[in-house]
Amino acid sequence: MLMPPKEIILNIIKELFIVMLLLLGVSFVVFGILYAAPGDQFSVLLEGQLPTAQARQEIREAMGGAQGWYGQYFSWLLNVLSGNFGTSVRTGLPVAGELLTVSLNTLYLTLGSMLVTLLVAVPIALYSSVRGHSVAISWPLTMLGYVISALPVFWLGYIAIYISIHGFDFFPLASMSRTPGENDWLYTLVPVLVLGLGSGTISEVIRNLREEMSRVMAEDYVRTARAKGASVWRHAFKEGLLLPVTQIIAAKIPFILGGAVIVEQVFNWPGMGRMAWQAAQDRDFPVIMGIVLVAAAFVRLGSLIQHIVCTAVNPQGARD
Amino acid sequence: MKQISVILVLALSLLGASFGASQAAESRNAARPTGGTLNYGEYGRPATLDPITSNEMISMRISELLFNGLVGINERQDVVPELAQSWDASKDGRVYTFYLRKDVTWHAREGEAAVPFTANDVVFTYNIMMHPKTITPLKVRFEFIEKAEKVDDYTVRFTLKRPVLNALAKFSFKIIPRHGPKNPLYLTRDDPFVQQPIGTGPYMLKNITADREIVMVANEKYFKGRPSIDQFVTKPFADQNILTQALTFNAIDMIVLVNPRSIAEIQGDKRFILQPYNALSYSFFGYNLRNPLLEDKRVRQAFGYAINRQEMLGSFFNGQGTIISGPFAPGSWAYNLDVQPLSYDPKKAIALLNEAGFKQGTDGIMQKGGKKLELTLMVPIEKESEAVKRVVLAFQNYLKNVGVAVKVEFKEWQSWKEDVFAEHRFDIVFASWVFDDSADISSLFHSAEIGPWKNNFGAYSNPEVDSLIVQSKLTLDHEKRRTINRKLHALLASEAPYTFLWTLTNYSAYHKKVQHVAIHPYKFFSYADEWYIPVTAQKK
Amino acid sequence: MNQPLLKIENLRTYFYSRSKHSFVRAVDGVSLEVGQRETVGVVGESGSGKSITAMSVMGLISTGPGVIGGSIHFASARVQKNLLEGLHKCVKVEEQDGRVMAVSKDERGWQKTAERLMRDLRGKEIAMIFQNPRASLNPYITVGEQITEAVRLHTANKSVREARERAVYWLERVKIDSPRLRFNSYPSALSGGMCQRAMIAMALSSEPSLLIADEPTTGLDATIQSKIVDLMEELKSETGISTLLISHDISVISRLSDRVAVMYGGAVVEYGPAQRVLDMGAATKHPYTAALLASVPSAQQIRDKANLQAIEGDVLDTINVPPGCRFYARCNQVTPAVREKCATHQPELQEVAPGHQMRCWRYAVPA
Amino acid sequence: MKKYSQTSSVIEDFSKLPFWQKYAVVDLIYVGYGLLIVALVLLSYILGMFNWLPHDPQQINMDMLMAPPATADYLLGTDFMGRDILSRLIMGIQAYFLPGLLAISISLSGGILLGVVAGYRGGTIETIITYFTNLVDSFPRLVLILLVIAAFKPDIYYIMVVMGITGVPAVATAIANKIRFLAQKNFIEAAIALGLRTRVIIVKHILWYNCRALLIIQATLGMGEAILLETSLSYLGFGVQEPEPSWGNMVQSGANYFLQGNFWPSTAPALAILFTILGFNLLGDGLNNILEDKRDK
Repeated sequence: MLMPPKEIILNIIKELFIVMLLLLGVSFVVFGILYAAPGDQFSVLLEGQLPTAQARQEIREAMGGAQGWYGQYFSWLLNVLSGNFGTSVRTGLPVAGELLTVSLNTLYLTLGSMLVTLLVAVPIALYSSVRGHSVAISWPLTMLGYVISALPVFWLGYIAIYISIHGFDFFPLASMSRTPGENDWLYTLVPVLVLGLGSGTISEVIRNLREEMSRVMAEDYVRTARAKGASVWRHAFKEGLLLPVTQIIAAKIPFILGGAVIVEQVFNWPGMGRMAWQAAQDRDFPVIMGIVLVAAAFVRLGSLIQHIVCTAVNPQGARD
Repeated sequence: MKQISVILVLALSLLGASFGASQAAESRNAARPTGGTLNYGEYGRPATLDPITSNEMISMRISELLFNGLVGINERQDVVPELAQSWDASKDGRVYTFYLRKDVTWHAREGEAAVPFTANDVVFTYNIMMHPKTITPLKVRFEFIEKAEKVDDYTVRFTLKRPVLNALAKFSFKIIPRHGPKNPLYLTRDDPFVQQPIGTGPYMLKNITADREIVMVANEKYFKGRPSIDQFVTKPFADQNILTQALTFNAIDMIVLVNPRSIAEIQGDKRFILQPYNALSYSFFGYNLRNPLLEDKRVRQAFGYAINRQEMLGSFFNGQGTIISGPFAPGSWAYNLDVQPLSYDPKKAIALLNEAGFKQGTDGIMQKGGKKLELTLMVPIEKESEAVKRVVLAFQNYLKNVGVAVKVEFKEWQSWKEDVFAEHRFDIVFASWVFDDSADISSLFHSAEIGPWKNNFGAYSNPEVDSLIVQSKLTLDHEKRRTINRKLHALLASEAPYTFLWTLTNYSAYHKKVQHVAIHPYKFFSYADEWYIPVTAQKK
Repeated sequence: MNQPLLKIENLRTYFYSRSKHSFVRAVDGVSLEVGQRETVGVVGESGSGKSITAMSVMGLISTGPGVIGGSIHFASARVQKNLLEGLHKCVKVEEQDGRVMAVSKDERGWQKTAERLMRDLRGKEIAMIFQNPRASLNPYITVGEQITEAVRLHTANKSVREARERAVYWLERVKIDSPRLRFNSYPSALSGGMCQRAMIAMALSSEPSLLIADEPTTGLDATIQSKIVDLMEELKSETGISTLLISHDISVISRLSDRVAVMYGGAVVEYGPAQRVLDMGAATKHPYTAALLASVPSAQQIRDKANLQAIEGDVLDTINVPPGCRFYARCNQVTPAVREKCATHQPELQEVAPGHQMRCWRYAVPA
Repeated sequence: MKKYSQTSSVIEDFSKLPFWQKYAVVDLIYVGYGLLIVALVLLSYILGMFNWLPHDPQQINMDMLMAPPATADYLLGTDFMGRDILSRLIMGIQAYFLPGLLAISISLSGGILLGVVAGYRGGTIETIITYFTNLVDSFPRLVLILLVIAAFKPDIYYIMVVMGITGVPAVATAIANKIRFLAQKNFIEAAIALGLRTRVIIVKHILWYNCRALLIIQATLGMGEAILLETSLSYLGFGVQEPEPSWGNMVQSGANYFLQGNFWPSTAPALAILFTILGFNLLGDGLNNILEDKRDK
């Protein structure tokens, strides 16, 4: 079933290399944007001081006068590689440390919401792939999927809060550092639901999965499976479900992260999104750059995992 | 709404003090139950927690819990002993000597013994505050001090450059420990101390969570006696609507500053107390006099007549505030009640504009010498504070009616500050000042304060005003000074470098269970060590 | 008297073209018999409905409306039943002068009953092998595992090890070299011929009483084809399994089948003993069969390089089936005597010799 | 019960069939609805352009703040400044129209270029392009936009440019795949064999005949995304700024009163967004099914 681990390892290494390459590209783009920005943001960034005129002046002197963009880029890149993302202009805290905790929170949120998305989308997709589109149940479900993902996420969040307050009489404030115990997970449930439903991925997952499934269901080998009285699902699972799901999830991570920014605002979720917003307000470049890098890393990680699943499931490139 | 704070020493408060003078610490605590936690919500997240580098209200409030000054100012504006138990001033009023308490210790860092508080710390604080590399809004306010010296471990002497009225009160600035900051010379935001400060105050910083949620615990060794409430927790919120909901759902016990639109909602709720306090602040439209269109004071006056303050205050802040006429907060003794706020009188506005040589163009926009009266109004972006939006939109609307085209431009907070204070790229701003000395407006209108990152961003320069300001600074006699300030008020009102709008009544909302709450108008938490929560209400 | 293992009667399988908004009469009233230990070949051009017939027997028709009538009697040692038992309840057919105008079908009900009827037959009693073997094997599972699955599903060997052994045995049976090695390889690593062998192994591994071979050699190159045919011939003689062999390749049919049914346009036009039906020289011959045979090069023809006649005209349009003989449009043996009949009336399948039926007015014995 | 029925006993020419019989009803409904929405959007764009509105969308009415629907002559009520919601809804389209088109045209043109090159040339260029698309895909759109905002200023056009660029990979890969598919079908060789010039093959035979469905769909989806994105940014305070109306900042400012039970001011624009985006997506779906005629297979 599984391919020899050696191959997998090699594959992973190769992929890791590509990931590194892409992240390097990301860092360059980020730098470019910042470099193009009006005012001398970079000195600010490297120093982590208040962006006052004289502070900048001092820094420029400290950096030994005019230093070309490449100089700045590499000095920054080296810092980043050595785990030093600079210190927040606003709080003066080292960004790296903050990012760690905060990005974990965002990770929980994202993973949770993915789970929700799948739990909703997969059954609908499978059902309508088997029963066809016009069936009385699958059609409205699909519609519902569309409708929800066509609503503004934060407004959906407000609705969710309003309902949980006036309907269930509890306040879904996701403040992770609440005194432990007292069903914390319940509080985190609502934001996760909102992101999972609202991030606009559901309808796409449904659409994509439905097509894949019905395509695979028409495959000859599935027919063979039926002909020999074996379970169709068992045979269709890998190509019809596992692969597309991992694929689409990996592809959707950026969108979900985007949605997380909003949901974190609404539900006071101490994640990267909130931090990014604050940073944008304060032009706190070290922070926001760090966040972009970490977010990109998440995305690449997702596709890495997808790639691994793909190779593990699909040995010797049986299909491509 | 975000506030630029001009913090000038001598806090002056009117409301808020809802109880008598504080008795001696010991007897007091006997009466009150200890224990319980008070979670209070703030809109936004505190940056630094030390009293020196911090420059926004959230941090200020927190440092009020963590630190003490040499002296404090009680609700009756008397200077009261804090870290200094007594003091004396020289005849010429240029030398002040403080005799410090001997029973004060700094919060102990874990693993370390509590270090006693001594004169060294005071001198250290002054020096680090004044160091050129230290970035702090305080610096400008202590230029009058010449030097600070340690006499002995428990005696400090301050020498002033010149005698100053009410100088004593200015020594309420917070003292930080010498063993606090890593860098003994100057304090920047890179110093770990600004995030992990230790002080002498009633509460000690326990920890800061990922979300900058700040947990403070009672200081057992507080020299006024252990505070009643065990824990203060600052919960930062990113969404004001949610903040209000959080209160009504007991996720928090107190909101420091209630959003105007939520007041009605909380008023209706029996569980909460809505307490007004006057934060010696006012809102205004400030003009950039570098723009030739705005040079003529008649134009600026016209704007004053063109807008209907009453209506705005009524429909946007459901009347919670007072309309003002001049540069002093109405709470202040310097405020000149004889000067009437400008009335709403569009005709007069148009008349004034015509006087100033502007004629209505075909497009209805006033113009002079082919130059249209078109101005940009710079406003900092704030997610939900549509109170700001409302005011500026209304302003735009009013001015349209008198033929002035105003372009509203929203900018995120930092770049707004840069545009207004550093680059001076604006015609009009909508903002508000917060004072703790409503009598000192020197930094706002004195021509010496023109320049990048200085407070006279509108470049208002008027020798008469300058001299009045200087006089008022130098005069020691309270009555004389009062009359000077009244003049100043009248003059600036007619000169209209700003269009003065109103001071809003701030509201704090808190759960009934919190008792004996007194709120200091500007510092807010000054009396927090005396608040308490009955044992019955202490669960969770 | 041994009753036939499989007895298809008047089977009708229609499809529906949404865009053309009308029925495709893929199988239109087919009747066939497969006796015990007998191989029946079904031959015809592509689109003649032979594969659909096979699929209908297997109950593999998934697009609507699918099978709408007829009966399929299956009688093996273990099972005797009509594979379409009770299904007529799920279908309502509205006809208008012999032409189906509307079909309303309770898909769910049909599916349910069909699945129930087929549950203990698919793979166990009736096994099937398909054309294009590569695509018919699951690319994500090793060949061995796929065979093992069949074994465990349908035979007494339940334990994995036994089943694996059995699978290897079958791989040997179908002459795959170094079977133990192949056992663990994925279909993508096997040649088309090997895949087909594996398919056959998989089909036989459950020891069914009927094997349906749907174009088993199509898509393989000539040498492989003959090898596969050899294999099937051999297995047939060894196991004596009864087979329904579908192919458009007359040579394959002639080598393997005892009886042959010639299909055209969804109907059987000639049905009888192989040697009679496929005998070029036979006196009574259906024009279509004749044409088919003529289109295949015989050894003789190859020697004297005679040129072959392809059948003129196009395959019957199964949507607008003409009222008369289905082959009329292309028939080159229409005599003035019968022309009028051919054009207007559908000939019946009639016995022209014992066990030899034909659907042609020329040989119609006046009733 | 599922019913299949044949209209007449013999159909000679299927192309004579009326179109509503050729395709599935669902798709036709989808497309119909989608087109209706598109028409409405265009209409309101024109209305807004010439200011043919029930009220001046900027006109503040202090004695009529947050009026419920159908008070006085405010059909949809008023917002927090007493401005007519209906007029602002119609006007709101202006905020999206050109920026949205900008975003779409960027992602389409970029996507087409890269896609064609990748699919048609293949080889190293293709791998390079793949890396590029992966690179772009690595950025979470909203976060990237926050960075851009911080670096420059919250301007809808900046935002839309970013959106356009981040939209390129989707289009590119779709087109590249299409071309590969065609190549498999030896379609391209055939065209070359016919002696057609490359330009003709690409533009006419590949893009026009085979990719138009795909492109139309991408365009409609793009418009929808533009609207949602602006809405999210408005919530963060970085969207289209007052006094200019946009559906986003309308929902945002209205939502300030949502939790106090005053739903209407935010619900009205939210519904507008919902129906519009739904329209775009369904249009995409329907067209996809019809032009590729999926359902028949």
